[in-house]
Amino acid sequence: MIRESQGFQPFTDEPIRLIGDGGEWLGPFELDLEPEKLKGFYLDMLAGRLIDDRLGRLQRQGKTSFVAPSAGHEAAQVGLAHAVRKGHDWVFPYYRDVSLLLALGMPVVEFAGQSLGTMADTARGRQMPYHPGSAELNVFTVASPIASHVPPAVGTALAMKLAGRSQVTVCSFGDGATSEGDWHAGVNLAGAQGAPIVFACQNNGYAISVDLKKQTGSDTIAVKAHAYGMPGYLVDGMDVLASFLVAREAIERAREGVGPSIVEFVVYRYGGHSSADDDSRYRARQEVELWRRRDPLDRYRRFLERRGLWDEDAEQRARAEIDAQLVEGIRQAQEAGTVPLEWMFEDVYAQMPERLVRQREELLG
Amino acid sequence: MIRESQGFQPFTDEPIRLIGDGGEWLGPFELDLEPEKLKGFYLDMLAGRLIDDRLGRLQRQGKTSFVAPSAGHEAAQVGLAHAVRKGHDWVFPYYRDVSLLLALGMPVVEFAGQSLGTMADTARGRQMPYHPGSAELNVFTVASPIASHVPPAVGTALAMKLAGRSQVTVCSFGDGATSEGDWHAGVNLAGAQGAPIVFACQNNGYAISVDLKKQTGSDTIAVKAHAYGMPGYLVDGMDVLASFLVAREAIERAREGVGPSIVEFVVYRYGGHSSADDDSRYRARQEVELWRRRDPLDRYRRFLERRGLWDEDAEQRARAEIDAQLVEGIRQAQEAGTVPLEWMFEDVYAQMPERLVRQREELLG
Amino acid sequence: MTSTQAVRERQSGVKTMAQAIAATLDQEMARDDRVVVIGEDVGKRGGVFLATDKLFDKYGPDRVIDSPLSEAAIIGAALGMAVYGLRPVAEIQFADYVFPGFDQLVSQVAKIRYRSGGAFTAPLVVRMPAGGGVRGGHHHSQNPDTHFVHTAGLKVVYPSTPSDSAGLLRSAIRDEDPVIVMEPKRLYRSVKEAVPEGDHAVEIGKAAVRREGDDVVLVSYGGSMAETLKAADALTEQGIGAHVLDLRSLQPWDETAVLEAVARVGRVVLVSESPRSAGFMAEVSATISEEVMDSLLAPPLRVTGFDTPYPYVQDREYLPSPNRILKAVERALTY
Amino acid sequence: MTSTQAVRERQSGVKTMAQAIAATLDQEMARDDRVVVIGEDVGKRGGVFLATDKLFDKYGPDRVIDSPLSEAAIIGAALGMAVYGLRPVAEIQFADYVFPGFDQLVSQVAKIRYRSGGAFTAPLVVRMPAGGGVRGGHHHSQNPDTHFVHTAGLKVVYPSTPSDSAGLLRSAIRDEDPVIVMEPKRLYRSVKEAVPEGDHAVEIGKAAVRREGDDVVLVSYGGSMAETLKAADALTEQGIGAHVLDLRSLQPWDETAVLEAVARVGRVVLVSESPRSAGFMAEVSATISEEVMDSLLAPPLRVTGFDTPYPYVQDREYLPSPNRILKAVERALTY
Ligand SMILES: Cc1ncc(C[n+]2csc(CCOP(=O)(O)OP(=O)(O)O)c2C)c(N)n1
Ligand SMILES: Cc1ncc(C[n+]2csc(CCOP(=O)(O)OP(=O)(O)O)c2C)c(N)n1
Ligand SMILES: [Mg+2]
Ligand SMILES: [Mg+2]
Repeated sequence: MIRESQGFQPFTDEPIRLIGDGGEWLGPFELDLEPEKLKGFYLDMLAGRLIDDRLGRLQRQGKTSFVAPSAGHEAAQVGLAHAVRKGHDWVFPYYRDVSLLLALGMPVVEFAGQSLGTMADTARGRQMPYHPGSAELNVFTVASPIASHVPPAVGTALAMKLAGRSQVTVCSFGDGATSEGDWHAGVNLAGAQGAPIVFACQNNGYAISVDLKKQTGSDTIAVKAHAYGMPGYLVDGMDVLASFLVAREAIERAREGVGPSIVEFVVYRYGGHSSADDDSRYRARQEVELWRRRDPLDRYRRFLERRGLWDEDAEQRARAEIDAQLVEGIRQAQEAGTVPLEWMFEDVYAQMPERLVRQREELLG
Repeated sequence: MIRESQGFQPFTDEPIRLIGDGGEWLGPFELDLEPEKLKGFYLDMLAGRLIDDRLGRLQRQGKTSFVAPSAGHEAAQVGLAHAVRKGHDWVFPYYRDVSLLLALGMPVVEFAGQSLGTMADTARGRQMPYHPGSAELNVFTVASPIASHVPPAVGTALAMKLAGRSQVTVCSFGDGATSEGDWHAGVNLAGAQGAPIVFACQNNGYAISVDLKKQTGSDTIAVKAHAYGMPGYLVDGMDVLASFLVAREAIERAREGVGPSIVEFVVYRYGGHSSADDDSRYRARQEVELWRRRDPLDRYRRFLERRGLWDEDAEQRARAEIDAQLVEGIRQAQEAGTVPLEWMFEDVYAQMPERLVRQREELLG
Repeated sequence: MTSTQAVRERQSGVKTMAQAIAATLDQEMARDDRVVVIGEDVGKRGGVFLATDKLFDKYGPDRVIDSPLSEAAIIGAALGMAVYGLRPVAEIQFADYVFPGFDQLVSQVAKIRYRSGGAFTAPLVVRMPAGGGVRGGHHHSQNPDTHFVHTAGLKVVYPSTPSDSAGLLRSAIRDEDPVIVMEPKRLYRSVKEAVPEGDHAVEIGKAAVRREGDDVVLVSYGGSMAETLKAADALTEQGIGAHVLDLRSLQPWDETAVLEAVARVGRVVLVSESPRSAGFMAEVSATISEEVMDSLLAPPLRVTGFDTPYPYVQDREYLPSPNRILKAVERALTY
Repeated sequence: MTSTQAVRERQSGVKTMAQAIAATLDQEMARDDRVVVIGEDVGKRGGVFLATDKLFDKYGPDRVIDSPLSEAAIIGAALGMAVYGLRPVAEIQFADYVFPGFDQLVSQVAKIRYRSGGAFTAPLVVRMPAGGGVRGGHHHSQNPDTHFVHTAGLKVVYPSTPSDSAGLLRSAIRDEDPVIVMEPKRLYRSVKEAVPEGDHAVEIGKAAVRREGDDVVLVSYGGSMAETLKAADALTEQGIGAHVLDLRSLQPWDETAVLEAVARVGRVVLVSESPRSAGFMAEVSATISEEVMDSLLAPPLRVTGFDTPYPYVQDREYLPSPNRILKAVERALTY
């Protein structure tokens, strides 16, 4: 299946997997990564897992209106984040990408500020929670309409061809997104133009309640790459090393001008679709439990432990440290103060038109 | 490649072909069709070829506003028409399907009436030429927006599953259509639901001036079927027998409940995209000439001649007879009279709303 | 609520709007097996607002179709089913998400009767929760009603009460033309009332008089009816009589009811949470001028959503508030 | 035309609208290498109306991008390029085909500045031939301007002359916000005029006075300007002075010019080929009532396209004709 790093096969029947259940290395090649890097993956996954808890609490207290948990998706998101050249490449995330965004370097205070809609939100309180963006990090601001970010993502990749700065765009979405017309329109354009982009699908088997069988007739998302003349990689998205290495290969392939590709990360979401969902209506508890056994953090912790890079002590310290950072970031976000009412009328256009000046007057005057 | 009738392989590298350049039978099985049926294919192709000439003349005389020639596409369209159970199955054509529609049994006077917008148009003069439909034949009225008929076609197929009358829907479109989001949305729904439908693509290598390489990254349209978990058949669409037999197999497969499929007919359009096009801007004359050598009528005529079913005499008679029918149908359509002005306001709703009554008054009163 | 109270309410037909919708769908599906439901999560999940609750268990996957995540597929497939002879009721999860299916609505659904000369028709319903006030930000709060009203071939209704939701939905399902049913999501669960049982239908195109009065006419619909009625009640306390019309249907809308009231009273305030610019209330205003200008004692005044994308933090402030309505009334009265 | 005449016209800058557009694109692409063109058949074919003629040869396939057949891809990719820092000019082959890309416009293009708090912006142009009178039936004749005007975040211009087409396109390309440029396709080749060379730009939001007069104000734009001017000329012959405004921009539109003229003259007829119901002219009418009702001697009257899908056989009769405009003027004058 796998020849070597830089030689993963597309369209495999089984997801590419590099860490076994017991944490053993399965790769047919030597892993060539620094211990700090290896530990970094774990720390980033832990941050993703813990921030959901923290924001979930705020949501239940009525302090924020919505949470889209990424528990179960952390390995895919963190692997992907580490494969990106941060601040150089562009990333088009979707609402479930909190682990991705933190791992890309988005400060907690910014993410939390966006969710809380306080002055700590660089987007000025304009959107519901879990919809951040960052001009600094080249992270396109999340939009709710599923797959609507796919054609714009391809647009940045076309622009990169002109700019010639060896950049790549990564576009992230769920399995359900692949049914939208906009998804197809974007991926097809990328294929026709050979745009430097990687389409990263977190396939958690559900779009809210709709399972993959009702979503599409194909067995995998990766196989859809055939339709666009590009490779489609199928990866165990609960294996952070497989996620990272395959994503890196796909991204570097795009950077070298070889062309775009689809990477499917097979994952599972442990929680409901969002804080508004009741998943007991459509899936059995046993199914959730089964997937939890493949937990990306547990498995990867075993991997680190086998290599002597981790132990219970490190775990306790890391958790405490990360949680403290989260608490502090959230505190800063909460204390940043309220977004003023009149901001409602700004940023519709570069210059506020007369009509909006009058409407502002109507409300405030 | 081909096992037997009822056993064509999807995803072949080369188009399925059953008639050689010299008219020789290439199939690995015995052809089991009546001579009358075999001649019928030819007559239908001839009608398609000749009506374009006749309507083209009217267009140049300013009597109709638009023609979308099907010369080069006749074998695919006629093969497809004969594979359909006429008036039982549903057909969703596109504007280039004149040969398909005549072969399905649409009277010339109706087709010409639609193009001329006279009282002979069963649709009451509502659309530009080459946009007919027929409730009687279960032929959905053509709409200009490319691929917008694909989701509705799938809707009829879903309804058929409920109705249980062993019907099938055939949805016809060009290569360019496959890039639209609506195309994807429709085909994906069919795949997910196992709807009894066949997606029939006439791939003539161009969408107006845009060639297939700029249209999509895939080498064929058939291969896109992978994305939907259905078979994709690649057929020589200038070979009427291959077109008929593969289409029939795909349709019967759907009828039996096995599932939907894509059939790609490789064709070429000899003329411009439409009467409004100047194709010399984007393709070389030599290319057109090269494709003309594979002419579906010439090749099939040689096939019939080899079997002693056709000769120059038959040819002359058939041409004269068909042309006389066309001339007569067109004459009837022309003489049917003008559509009244006030019909502009009808058929917007089942009952004309007050507002439209007043607007009619405004114009006529 | 205690469970005895819940049982009593269910028996007497007291329902929230979401319950009234689910019950009407159930009744229509039981009555006519051509009625089918299609949309995202309408199956086991019962819809994210439970407007299709329990239908899947009762009618199965062929009549309650969980579609892939594509509004074009949902609306387009509904059209095909309607053309074939069924009576599909499509659900768009949020009105904001109708846009990927907008081409299907505008190019296919709205025009099929016209372009086929009546050979094919589209007796279908597209339901969609719409409007703000739920802290959903601009992609869970929009009110695209004007786009539909401006599209010849579509009918549009926008109820504001559980009973009207049931009655208009029933009329929509039985209508021969495509009907967009907009549902004010912020009222889905906040109001309960007794919903008439049986064949209760509300005629499309007929407004309801919610308050009688001679000093000013208030015209509104959908979610903004709540604020409009609050404003009317505040006016009553000041001794000002507001004649309040709930349009209920936007295409066709009840010109007669509006023009008669305005001709009689001479002052009118038009309330809608859709963005102002070229929004539906501009049509009502223009029609009033054209038809009864001479009776006007003040110009028709609009209180609407603002010409911004729907905000998040200012979720409530975007909406026409009783206060903004009262200011407009004052302007109309003192003009 | 003789070839010497053709040469003379080219030298003097006399151009059809289509030529003026192609020339402006050429000049802007030469001036600023961030300007790129994307659309169906814009490459070798030069666009089906030749509005991108010769650009492909001059600027190559990376700056003149023949897209696949998908308006969502075109508009969405243009947005991505704009966000990245380019200045894309997208072409939609016919305005009727904007709908498959409508979600990209409404959900992404119009809102990116707002939802990102200004972090990302969309300085892009979407050009589209629009309107009827070309015997194209309802999918080659529609005028979806109102949908754009109603979408906060978009600007909309709709020129009626070759010079304005050039000048507004140039302003649109240089604007920091997304601008929809609607082009009246029935005038693409029918009118020629000298188009100013160089940096000729027309300010977005400013109307042009096409005729001066004191008896009635005629407000129109785009394709209907031709019929409006014919009506005005017929009125002149009858000794009636029409003040004719060509709006040129619909979002923002020149309220000042309209309100001043209407306040002065007291009678106004609004001419647009868009469907009447909740169409753009309803907004103009409502604004006139709100702002200058006391100056009105007659209600603002609308002459518009009808509330039907665009017909085929009655291609010309659908459009506001000089005759229909004159009837409305008469009603306004004798009110
Ligand atoms: C265009 C559009 N339609 C519907 C929705 C409502 N919706 C929000 S999330 C979601 C499911 C998405 O599933 P998937 O893409 O698999 O991502 P996941 O949530 O599973 O990570 C739906 C239907 C939406 N946001 N946008
Ligand atoms: C949605 C939409 N966009 C653009 C057009 C304009 N247009 C008409 S035909 C055509 C090309 C279609 O090509 P293809 O699908 O390959 O069919 P062919 O004409 O080659 O048979 C285009 C772009 C359209 N009709 N609809
Ligand atoms: Mg999912
Ligand atoms: Mg083609």
